[in-house]
Formats: sequence, structure tokens, C-alpha cells
Amino acid sequence: MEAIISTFTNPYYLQVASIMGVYMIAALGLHLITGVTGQFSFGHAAFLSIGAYTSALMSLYLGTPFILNLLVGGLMAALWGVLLGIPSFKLTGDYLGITTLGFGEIVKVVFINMKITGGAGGLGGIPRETNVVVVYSIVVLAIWGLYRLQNSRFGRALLAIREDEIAAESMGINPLLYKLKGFALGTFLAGVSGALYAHLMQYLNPADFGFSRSFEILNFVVLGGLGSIPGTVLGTSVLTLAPEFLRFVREYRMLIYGALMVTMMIFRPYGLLGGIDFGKMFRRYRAQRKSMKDKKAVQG
Amino acid sequence: MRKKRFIFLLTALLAVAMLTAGCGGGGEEAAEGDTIKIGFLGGLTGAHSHYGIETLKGMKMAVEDINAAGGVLGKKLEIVEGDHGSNSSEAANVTQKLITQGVTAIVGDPTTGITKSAAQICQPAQVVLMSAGAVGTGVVEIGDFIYRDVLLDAVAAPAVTKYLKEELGWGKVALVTTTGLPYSESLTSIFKPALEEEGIEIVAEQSIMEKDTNFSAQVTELTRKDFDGVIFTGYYTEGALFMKEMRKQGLNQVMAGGDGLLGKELYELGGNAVEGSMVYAGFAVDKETAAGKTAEFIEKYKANNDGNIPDMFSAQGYDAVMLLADAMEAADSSDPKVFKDTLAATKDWEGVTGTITFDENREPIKSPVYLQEVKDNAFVVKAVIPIS
Amino acid sequence: MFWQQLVNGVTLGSTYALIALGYTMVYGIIQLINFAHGEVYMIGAFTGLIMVVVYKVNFFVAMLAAMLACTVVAVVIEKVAYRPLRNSPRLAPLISALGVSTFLQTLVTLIRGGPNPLPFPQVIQDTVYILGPIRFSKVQVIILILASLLMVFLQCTVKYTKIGKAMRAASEDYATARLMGINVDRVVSFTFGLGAALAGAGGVLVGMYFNSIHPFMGVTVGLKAFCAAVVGGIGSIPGAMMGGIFLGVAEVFGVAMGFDTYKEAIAFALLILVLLVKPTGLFGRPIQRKV
Amino acid sequence: MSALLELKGMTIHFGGLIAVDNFDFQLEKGQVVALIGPNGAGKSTVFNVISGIYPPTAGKVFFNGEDITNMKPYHIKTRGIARTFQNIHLFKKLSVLDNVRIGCHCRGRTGVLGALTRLPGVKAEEKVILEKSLEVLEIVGLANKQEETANNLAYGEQRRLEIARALAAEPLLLLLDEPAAGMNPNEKKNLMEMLKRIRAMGITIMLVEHDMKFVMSISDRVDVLNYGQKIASGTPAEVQNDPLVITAYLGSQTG
Repeated sequence: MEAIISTFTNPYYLQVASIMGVYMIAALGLHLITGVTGQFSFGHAAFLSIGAYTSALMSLYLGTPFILNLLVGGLMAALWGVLLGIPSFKLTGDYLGITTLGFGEIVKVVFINMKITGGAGGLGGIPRETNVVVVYSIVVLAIWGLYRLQNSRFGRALLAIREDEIAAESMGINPLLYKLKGFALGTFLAGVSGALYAHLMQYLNPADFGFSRSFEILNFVVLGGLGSIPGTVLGTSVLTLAPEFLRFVREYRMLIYGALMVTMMIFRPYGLLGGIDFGKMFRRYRAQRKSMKDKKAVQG
Repeated sequence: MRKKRFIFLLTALLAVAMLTAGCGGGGEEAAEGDTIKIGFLGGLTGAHSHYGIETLKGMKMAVEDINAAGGVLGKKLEIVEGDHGSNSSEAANVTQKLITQGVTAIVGDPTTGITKSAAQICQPAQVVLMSAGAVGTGVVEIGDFIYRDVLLDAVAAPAVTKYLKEELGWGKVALVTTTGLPYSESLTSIFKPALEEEGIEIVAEQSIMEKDTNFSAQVTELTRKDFDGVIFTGYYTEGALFMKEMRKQGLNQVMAGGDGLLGKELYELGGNAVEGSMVYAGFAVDKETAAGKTAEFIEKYKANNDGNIPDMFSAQGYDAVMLLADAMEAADSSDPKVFKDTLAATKDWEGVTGTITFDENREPIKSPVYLQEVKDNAFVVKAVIPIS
Repeated sequence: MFWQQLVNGVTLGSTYALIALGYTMVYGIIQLINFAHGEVYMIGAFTGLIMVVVYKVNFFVAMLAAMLACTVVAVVIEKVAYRPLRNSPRLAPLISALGVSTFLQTLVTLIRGGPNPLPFPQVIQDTVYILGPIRFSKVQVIILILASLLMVFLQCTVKYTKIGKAMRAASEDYATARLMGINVDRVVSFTFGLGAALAGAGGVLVGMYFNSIHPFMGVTVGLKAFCAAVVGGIGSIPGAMMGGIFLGVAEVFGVAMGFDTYKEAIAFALLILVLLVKPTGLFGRPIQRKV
Repeated sequence: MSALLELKGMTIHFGGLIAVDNFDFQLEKGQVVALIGPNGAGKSTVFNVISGIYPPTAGKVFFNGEDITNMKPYHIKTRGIARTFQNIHLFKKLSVLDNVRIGCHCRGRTGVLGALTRLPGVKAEEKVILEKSLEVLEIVGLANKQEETANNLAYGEQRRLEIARALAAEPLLLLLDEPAAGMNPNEKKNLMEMLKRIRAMGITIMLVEHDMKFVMSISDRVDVLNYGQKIASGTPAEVQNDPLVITAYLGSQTG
């Protein structure tokens, strides 16, 4: 018993769990953009940084409540998401991907050059407000919201765009508008995640939000199973924990990490949970049980 | 088909469970025993691993020396390594892990950014953090468990500027900064008022990027300016390549900069182009001037590293451990809450990177400063500048 | 001043162009952003260094060796990490490419013993020529000549050889090319190899020019070269060349105009601008929506 | 009484190629009209212009008296034109039911907030959509396959799903692009029955089709396109005997 309690109070585990949750929120945002709507975004970290800096500056200079800062951080990221999306969404696939990547790098350079964010020296002294409870409450909220979204008229429109944009358009869906809405929601989650990150790490540096971080989040989503919420959660968990467990292999760590990425893709090109539909499995299971019951009833 | 999927799912879940179980082994409390644990925080892998590797080398040498002489308070020192792969969010995890592993102090990280985020964790956990490289502002202000043993540019740079003006007659300089590198940006912000104070005019300001190799555009911009020398606030790699480009474009001025330039790579990469360029640091690496502990350290380092000279990271890593050990001895305790106060009281402490005194703000003051120039593929002391 | 900066820009741009060609050819055929291409370029530079330092060969032999080594590496990468994913979802080979990229960076760091730069020996006595207001270094001239020769060689290969025709056919319509009896696997391997050879040459040239190479040198250069390929119009060989030079010149003039602290953003800003105005790049063919 | 759909002087160029040249066309409410012609005659292109995927180079499209030229496909859809595609464009990885539900898109209003809150109005809307979807799946005979992934359907079933998806929005005009392609005679017979039922629902149908027997037995009128130009128009019997049409299909006897 004591061991269990100490596990839950061990600051190292709490720290790792918090970071994992923070990334999960960002990954869920990217899941909506790439997994559900099918739009490539290689600059997701930029939206994290926008949310992170916005909320951190609010905490430092305005002293506004944490919840408000989270919200505004998310909204600011969404605003920039829309501003980027309006001109960019006439591009598709890799072109859109590389545009978002470029946007991410530009945002990084702008933060390096900004005075109020402390430039390259970074922004420190941010109060520690984020804890495991806050993080996982938001994770649960985000998952709940995404499930509802995906199983609605709105979510189906996003899925339609992913599957076949021309057909979606012929079904009466305005692709640009829906892509923008999906992107705004996804970047909102990224912004909230960034705000949580800022109040967890208490220090921000533009260099932490470069393209390698964007690709890291993309990895979470793709390796877990593109388009699947359980997949995104699993992918984020495995990949944020992997470095902690691979620590014993020391300098070979990244070698193994890289090789794992390749092997994973070769053996599971749709990701760990790709192609597995839990909803469908559940419905089938229910139907099966029902028919069994019926059979029994008949026999009885 | 469906069975296969289930099996796969099961394996996936099992893998996660195993990983989580493995987690349990990670953070065992250190048994209060016969060793004192000191954590190392830095990148041994990733883009900034060079600094981390060098810091750890220095730390290991210090631990060897201490343990050979009987340890601290009768106990052996032990280094617990925490590699964060040059990734800041992992760095927070690693710091937290080191603390749960029962370290009394952490030495690291060589960069200001990660030091700041680690300091936010160490301060409330009441573990001493001794950064062996963070020179940016706002580090020790985080709390009274946070220290650094670097050469404080705020003190050294003005003294060196004065020397450049008075002894070398520099009146106009070009100032080159590595954008995105906190060390360089902070040093530039110190040099600017210092230059103004001495009446040295900054005729051109250029920015370069870390890991960039092509500086032709910036140098071409300098060709139309008239100046006596270059103040270069970045690291040795870019410094060497920048000077090479200057020679290619027919500029013959030398450069001067901080201890970020101190490394054999400066003349290995720069060759003739850096001949005469100047570097200031808290310790001298040449044979004639280096004495006592510094000379011993250099010799030992060279013996272990194919005759290469140590750079500031290894030297500061060595001193960091030594400083901590001496503070523990003086306090007669390995409890960070106790020995942090004796550490703060350190005065005229002789290390391999110079003589260190912590001032009332716990900032290190090192005196004197050695201005060294590159001569025939070696650093040679040009001037010894006392710091008042 | 203007002319000098132009020379600087064209030299820088021609190294981008050499790498951009690899991206553009591969993308043209299998629509894959080969993120490991920057690492192939890095391996080229290191091979060149080993040849010069350990085997003491002259510069041209070192360059040929680097080209050969890169070709082998790229063909192996393609076989191991991309070919099994030919029919997978679009992001799978991309993630695989990122994995390869991480793997190679770490591998070279391990072999080299750290990420910090190694000096590239001065293989060619670098003399400086002065022409009016412009200063050329001999290495600069060599880079320009070799880069142009390699691009002409490439253009001829693609235009006049049998395998070149197969490449063009495969890039026009992969499935039909396969039905027409073209061994597309061989074509893809050849394309990877050819692109890698150019990147390898680029690695040695850059190593020689700047005298410094390190295991992470391929990351930003690779990204910028990819930008160059997209700006020029992906799939277009002249586009990649022009795109590379365009970006090189733009970067240099950006710095000269005082945007030096924004240098890393210049390539990306241009990329976005070009894409918004002409979504398929400067030399790309317009896409017709297929219904 | 004005026509439901009217094309005036429609011309479409692709680069130098003239795909459709000065094409006039009228469609009355309740009619079934077929557009036929050899491969590459420009039939599908006409569909793509009506449904808004390509803008015409010249000419006008009127629907229900409204000028819909240059409107976006999603706006045209809301006016009451639904279509199927020649090379099936289903949402492949989604279930059959979801495919049809997406077809109902313009009949709903739920946005992000509605989806999150699931207020009674939203639930009611979902119920209507579900009922309508099941109804059209019943019509095309796919009601027992609603949970299946679209990709797993047989070819003929996929064609029928396309029709169901188009019907889900209760369109005024249904554009069918080669609905019988790839079907066996039995399936074609079923399809014909299905189209008759759809017509009975009061939906106007315009179709492009290759199978002459199929076209002749269902259409009120047949228009013939050749190289982008209308060469004949009339009842199936008239068109069948038109010498120009015979030449276009069989090639000129004299060369």
C-alpha cells in the first residue's frame, strides 16, 4: 500500500506523468488536424509556443488567474492557426506540411528576436500552476470533446474531407471552412498544451519549439495510429516514456529510437492501433452477446 | 483476422504494462550509506552533447581526485549521471529523477536555458544546483540553492574592454553575436555598455547562427567598414569559421571574445586565420602561466585525452565538484540545507578555473582574468588582468 | 558590394541546389519527402574527410568516393526503410524517413565521438582572385564549376539515357510506367542513388569550402534545400537548381539588408510567399483537379 | 414553365483542348434525360461544370431560374443538385451509414458547439438524419450493410452507395455519372428498377451512360455529344436512327 502511495507522490513520476499529459493534449490537437481532417501540419510546436508565451506573459505581467491564461493561450494559438490557415488551406498534402513547417520556423525566429519574451535567453520565473490533476482533467475533457465532435455532423464533415475532398464538396461541405474550424480547434488544444507546459517547466525557450518538436508530436499521432484517439494516447505515452526507459542504453538511445521508428512503420504502417475501431468492436461484441442471449432464450 | 488483432492489442498493452512496471525500478530511494551522491545534469547525447560530455569528464576527474584522497566526510563521492539528450522537457524529468535518486547536489547544465528550468525544480526540492556553464542573467536569482562557478562576464568583459582600449589602442570595433545562443546574446549586452564606457565605437553589428558555416554575407558587409578588431561573443566553432571567411575576403583584423572561444577547435578549425585572436578566461591553459592546480589539471586531462587541452566546460565541471566537496567538509555535513550556507561563504577559493569568491548575491567573482592569444596552434597568455 | 554579395549568394545557392536535386527527383517519382537526404549529404562530407585524412587521396578521388558511398547508403535506405512502405499511408514513409535521419545522425556522432565540428583539411591551396570589386576564392570557383558540371551531367542522364527516360516516365505516371514494363523498383533505386551522389558531392564541396563538418550539418541545410526544391517547383530539375540559387541569393541579400537576425526565417518566408502565389512552385506544372 | 436546369452556350477549354463547345441543354422537372456519346466526348465534363467542380470557360448554368454558374460545389449542392461520380468517390474508410449521413450534411445545422453540448435540438437532428439515411439505404438495398466499411463493398454495391449518398440530401436533380458501369445484367436490371422508383419520388434525373440498351429503356430524351458538340437530341428512337449518331459511334464508312 505504502509503495502505491509513494508511487503517486514521487515527484519524478509526477513530473513525467505531467509532461506526458501535456503532450497528450497537443497530440490530440494534431489528431484532429491530421488524423481526422487529414491535413498535414509539420509546425504544431509553433502553436504550443504561442500558447505558452501568451499565458506566461499574462501570468508574469497581468497576474490573471491560471484558468484564464490557459484559455487565452489556447485562443491566441487558434487565432494564429486561422490566420495561417486562411491563405494556406488552398495547398494540400506535403505542400501544406512544408508551409506549416516554415511557419513554425518563422515563429521560432520571431520569438528569438522579441524583447518581451526574453529572446534567446528565454523566459523564466513563470509560476508553477500546472499539476497532474489539472493536466489529466484537461486530457479527459479533450478526449470527451473529441469523441463528441467525431460522432457529429461536424466531425463527419471533417472525416469526409480527409477521405475525399472533391466528394465532400459535392456533399455540400465547404472544405476551406471546415478545415479552418478543425485547424482552429486543433491549434487551440496546442495552445492550451503550451500554456500548461509553460506553467509546468516555469521556463520557456524558443529553441524548444522548433521543427524537431513538431515532428515529435507528429510521431505520437502517427505511431499510435492515425485517426484513432486511443492510438494517439498510446502513442504519446509510449514515446514520452520510451526515452526514460531507454536511458540505460546511454549514447545508443537515439540510435535505437530512430531504428524503432523505422521498424514500427514497416510492421505497423497504420500505427500501433491503426485500423482498429474500438467503437465497432464494442458494437459487434454487444450484437454478439445479444444474439447469444436470444439463442439462449429460444433454447430455454 | 480479428483474433490476430486482439493478440496484437494484447501484446501492445502488455508492452505498456511492462514499461510501466520498469518505471518502478527507476526511482528507488538512495540508501543512506557510505557514499555521497552528486548528480550530473547535461546532454551526453543530442546536439549539445559536447558541452555535457566535457563537463562530465571534469566532474569525474574531480571525484577521482577526492576519492583517492579519502573522500568527503569519510564517505566516497559518487556521480549519478542524468543525460537529457539536449532536450529541455526531458531535462526537467531528469532533474526530478536525480532528486528522487537521493543526490545532495546537482552539477549542470552547461547551458543557461536548461539550468534555469532545472533551478525551478531544485530550489523547492532543497537540492543544491551548481551550474558549470550558465552565464546568462537570472540564474542565481531563482533561489539560495542555486550557484554557478563560471566566469562572470559582467565583471570580466569591462576589464578586458579597458585593456583593448588602453593597451592595444582599439577605437572602432565590429560586434558579432550568435543569435539564438543565450551565452552570446548576454555577452553582447554586457560588451555594448562596456565599449561605450571606454569610448570604443561599434561601427558594425552582425548576427550569425549557431551551427551555421557560411558567413560570407556578414563578412562582406564588414568589408566596407573600418575597424580595429572584432568582438566575437559566440563559441569557438563559429568564431574560427568567421575569421576564416574574413581572411578569404581580405580582412586582417583579429578578434577578441570570452571563454566560449576557449577550445582547441578554435585553432584547429581556424588555422592561420585565428592567429593573434584573443580569448579571456578565468584560467590560463598555457605551460608558462598555468601553475598549481590548473597546471596539474591540464596535465592530467591531456594524459587522459590524447594530449588535447581542456576547455572551460571540463574545467568548470571539475571545480564545481571540488567546490561542493570543500563546502561539505567545511560545513561538516552533506545536507544541502546546511552546506549551501558554507558554499555561499566561499572566499578566495583556489580552483583550476581561477580564484573564486561568492559575492553577497552568490555570484562568483573570479580574479584575475587571463587574456590569451592564439600563437602557433596554442593559447598563450598575453595579459593577466586583475579584477577589483 | 552588390556583386560580391551576388557571388556569395550564388555559391551558397549552388550547394543548396545540389542537395535540392535529390529531394526533387525522389519526390517527383514517389512523392516522398526524403527527410534523410540531409543526412546523406552529411555522410558524404564525412566520407570525403576520411578519404582525405586516412587514405590521403586527392580531392577529386575523395569526392568520387563520397559520391559512391552516398549512393550505396541511399540505395540501402530506400530498400530498408521506404520500399516496404510504398503502398502505406502517406505519413508512414515520412516518419520512417525521420527515423532514418535520427539514426544516421546518432550513428555518425557515435563514430565521430561527439557532435562538435571536425576541421576539414585544406585539400586545395586556396588562392584569392580579385576581379574589380569582387573577390573570388579558388574553392568558390571549383564549387561553381563542379556544381554546374554535375547538374549538366544530371540533365543529360535524365534526358538522353534509357534509365533517364524510365525516370521521367515513372514520375509522369508511376502505375502506368510499371504496366509498360518499366522496372520501377530499379528506377526508384537509381533515382535515390543519383540524388545521393549529388548530395555527397555537395557535402565534400561544402566541407572543403567552410573547413568544418559535424554530424548535424544536414538538418538545416537539408530543410532549406527542400524549400529550394519546392520553391523551384518540386519534380522539376531546372526548378531545383534555380530554387537553390534563388534561396541562396535571397538569404545573402537578406543579411546584407540588415535582416541578419532573421536569417533562418528568410528561406521559409520565401517558401510560403511563393507557394501562396504559385502553389506548385516557380517551375512546377499547374495541377489539374482530377475527378 | 421554365426548365429545371438550363445550360446556355456552355464552353469549356482545357488549355488548347476544347472539351465542350457551345452546348445548349434543357431539362424539365420530372424528366429522365441521358447524355451519351463516345469516350472523350465531354459528357463528364458537363457534369463537373453543373456540379461546380470546373468553372466553364463561357456560358451560363441556370437551376430553378437561378444563375449558378461559377458557384462552389457545396453551394450548388444546397440548391438541390446531387451527383455520383464515374470513378467512385466514396469515403472509403468510413462505414456505409456514415457515407450516407455525410450525404445529409446540408440538411443539418449542428456545428462545434452543438456537437459538444448535444442539446435536444441536436439529438433530434441526428435522429432525422439517421432515419433518412436508413430510408435511402433501404431504397438501394444496402440496409443490411450499414456497419460495413465502404471500401469492403463489392463494386456494384459501391455504385449503389454512391446513389444512396446523393439521394440522402433529397435533391431536386440527381446527376448520375455512368451508374451502370461495371455491373452485370442482373445488377443493371435492379438498377433500372431503382431508378424508376427514384423517378416516382419526383426526382429529376440526368445521366451519362454508355450502355445503350440501358439508356434507351429508361430515358425520356437522349442528347448526343461528340467532340464537345451536340450532334443530336430527341427520343431514344429518334436518336437511334440518326445517321450522324451512327457515324459518330461506328466511325465514318468512307473514312
